[in-house]
Amino acid sequence: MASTIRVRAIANGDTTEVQALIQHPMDSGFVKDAQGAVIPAHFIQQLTFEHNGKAVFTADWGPAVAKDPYVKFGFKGASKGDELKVSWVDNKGASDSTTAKIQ
Amino acid sequence: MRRLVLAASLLIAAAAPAPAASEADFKTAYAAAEAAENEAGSLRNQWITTETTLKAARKQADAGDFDAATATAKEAEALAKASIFQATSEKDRWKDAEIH
Amino acid sequence: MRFVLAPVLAPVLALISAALAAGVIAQAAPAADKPDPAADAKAFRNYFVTKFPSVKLEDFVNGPYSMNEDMRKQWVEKEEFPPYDFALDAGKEMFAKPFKNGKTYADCFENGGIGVRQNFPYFDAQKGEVVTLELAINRCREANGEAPLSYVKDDMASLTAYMAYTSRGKPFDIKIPDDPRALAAYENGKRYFYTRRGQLNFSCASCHVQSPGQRLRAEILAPALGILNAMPIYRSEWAGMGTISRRFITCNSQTRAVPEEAQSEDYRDLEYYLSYVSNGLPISGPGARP
Amino acid sequence: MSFSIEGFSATRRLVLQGAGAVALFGFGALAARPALAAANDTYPEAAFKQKADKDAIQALYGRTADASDKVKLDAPEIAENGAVVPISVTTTLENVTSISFFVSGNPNALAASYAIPEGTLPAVSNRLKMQQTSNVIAIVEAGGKLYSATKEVKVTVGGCGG
Repeated sequence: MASTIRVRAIANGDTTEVQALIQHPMDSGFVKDAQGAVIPAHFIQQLTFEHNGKAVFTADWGPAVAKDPYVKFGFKGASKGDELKVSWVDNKGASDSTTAKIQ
Repeated sequence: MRRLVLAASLLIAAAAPAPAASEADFKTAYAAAEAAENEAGSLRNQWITTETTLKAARKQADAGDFDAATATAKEAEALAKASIFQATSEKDRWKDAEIH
Repeated sequence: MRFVLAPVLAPVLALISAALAAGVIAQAAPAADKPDPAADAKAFRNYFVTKFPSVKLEDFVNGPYSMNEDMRKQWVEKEEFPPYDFALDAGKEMFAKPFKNGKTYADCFENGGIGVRQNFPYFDAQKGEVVTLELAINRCREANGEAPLSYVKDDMASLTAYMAYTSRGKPFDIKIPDDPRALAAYENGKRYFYTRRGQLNFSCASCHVQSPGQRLRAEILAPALGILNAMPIYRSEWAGMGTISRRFITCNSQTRAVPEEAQSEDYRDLEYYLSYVSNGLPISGPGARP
Repeated sequence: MSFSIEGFSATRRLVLQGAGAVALFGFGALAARPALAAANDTYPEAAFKQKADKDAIQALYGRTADASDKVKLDAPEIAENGAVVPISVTTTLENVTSISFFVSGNPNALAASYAIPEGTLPAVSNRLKMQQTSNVIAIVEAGGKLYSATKEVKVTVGGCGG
């Protein structure tokens, strides 16, 4: 199965700009389906980016993060060709991870 | 303008009579509403509101409230007729709105 | 009780009638005997270009984002990593995957289906009907022994997203052959576009010709010129992808008109009309919309 | 009778009202408490459960924030759709350790909180959900202190746009 994670990490001098898009319903638990039943909350709680085994960015998310969440940040100290590991875990215990090459 | 159309619907609905209605009254009213809605369907111009009002009438009848069901069916008929009227009057009038 | 209703109804209908008459835009010229699509398209484009002199012609395909700075900024941010990205990849994969008989979508389309979105819909002289991209996709599937896809979202939206993507920048090139049936289909699409329907008594044109750029609650109405170029779209309102059929159905529902079936004759003719009058404007799909 | 003239988004509003009612259940109903991934901090469950922004900030940081013009919050005047509101923050403050986003009008105010270790730039963009028109608050934690920026974002959904 295709990864749920899209990452774009581009090194520009000393700074690497990272954008990620993750496929996830991010159900808030406040919305009802067509039959009027509440769709249970289902959302990513934690998202981590690691470079050389060090966490460079950690997100704690609640259900108010939009569906198919997106995040953008930047960090220093990486160079082209380095690997960036991205992983998430949701409130139901599901998880996914991927490794992207910094471009 | 759509306010007027809506107001018109309300007027019609308000005209529905109050005295106790029987199941037969409901059936007559419902059949008339359904016939009008089918006619609107043949003109491909049904309104969602008519559909939901018809459904509401059936529900009231199922609950044995024929007063309400009859009134609602009449309201549905009026809505269906308004949609028929809309389709008929738009038959050529749309050309007036065209960009030239 | 019906006798009570009749006298009440008459004045009410007269009221509606007056209301309808009052709302008519009086820029009418007498209708030509024979439809003249080329003249229509010219007038159509001219109307929007004159109404929005600061909008570049090719920018109309960006719908509400061509009309409002604040909206545009949100869109540009979204496009950095667009929400249709997943559908696009899924569509690419689906497009390449052979059917059970070994054939692929590429076998059904000119140029292997790459860069052809701008030619749809077209008039099929043999069948005497308008063929949209969605219809062609399902006919391709059926000809190869596969079940048709839903016309409104999911797989169909992913496939058309991919096919639109390979056609980005190519101008709409819709042809109306000099065939009375093609002209009739075009004319029917135009009729559908300008005809008021639903309890709210709106036509497509009420919103997308007379009021583009204006806010209807939070949303900025898109101009009809180029309105299909970005299809299919990821719509935040849907929290997902949708096809042209889905958008038509939603528009109808919003005016409280009972929608037609996806890919009904009216809808296909409407798409034919709207695409034709946007000839020359580039395909920009898939798109992201509120 | 439902002949609301404001009809366009009546249904939608009803749905939202329903959603508000459901909010009473809070997240107590959440079935599984996940084993957190190998992250270097724990998930601030309690802060995410708070309803009001003040309480959420208190639960997350244990203190209050001061407004600062060094925190630049970028959010639209009017959200094109409350389901996806692009919001970002940047700051010229030094020694930033975390950045958090709160939406005052949501059932639970805390939306997202980001740890900013040394070497990571103090700037984040993300997309949040907003249930209604309200303030969005960005908090930057720097040098052990809290700095905030607030902006109102209007949210109205519905209509025949698009």
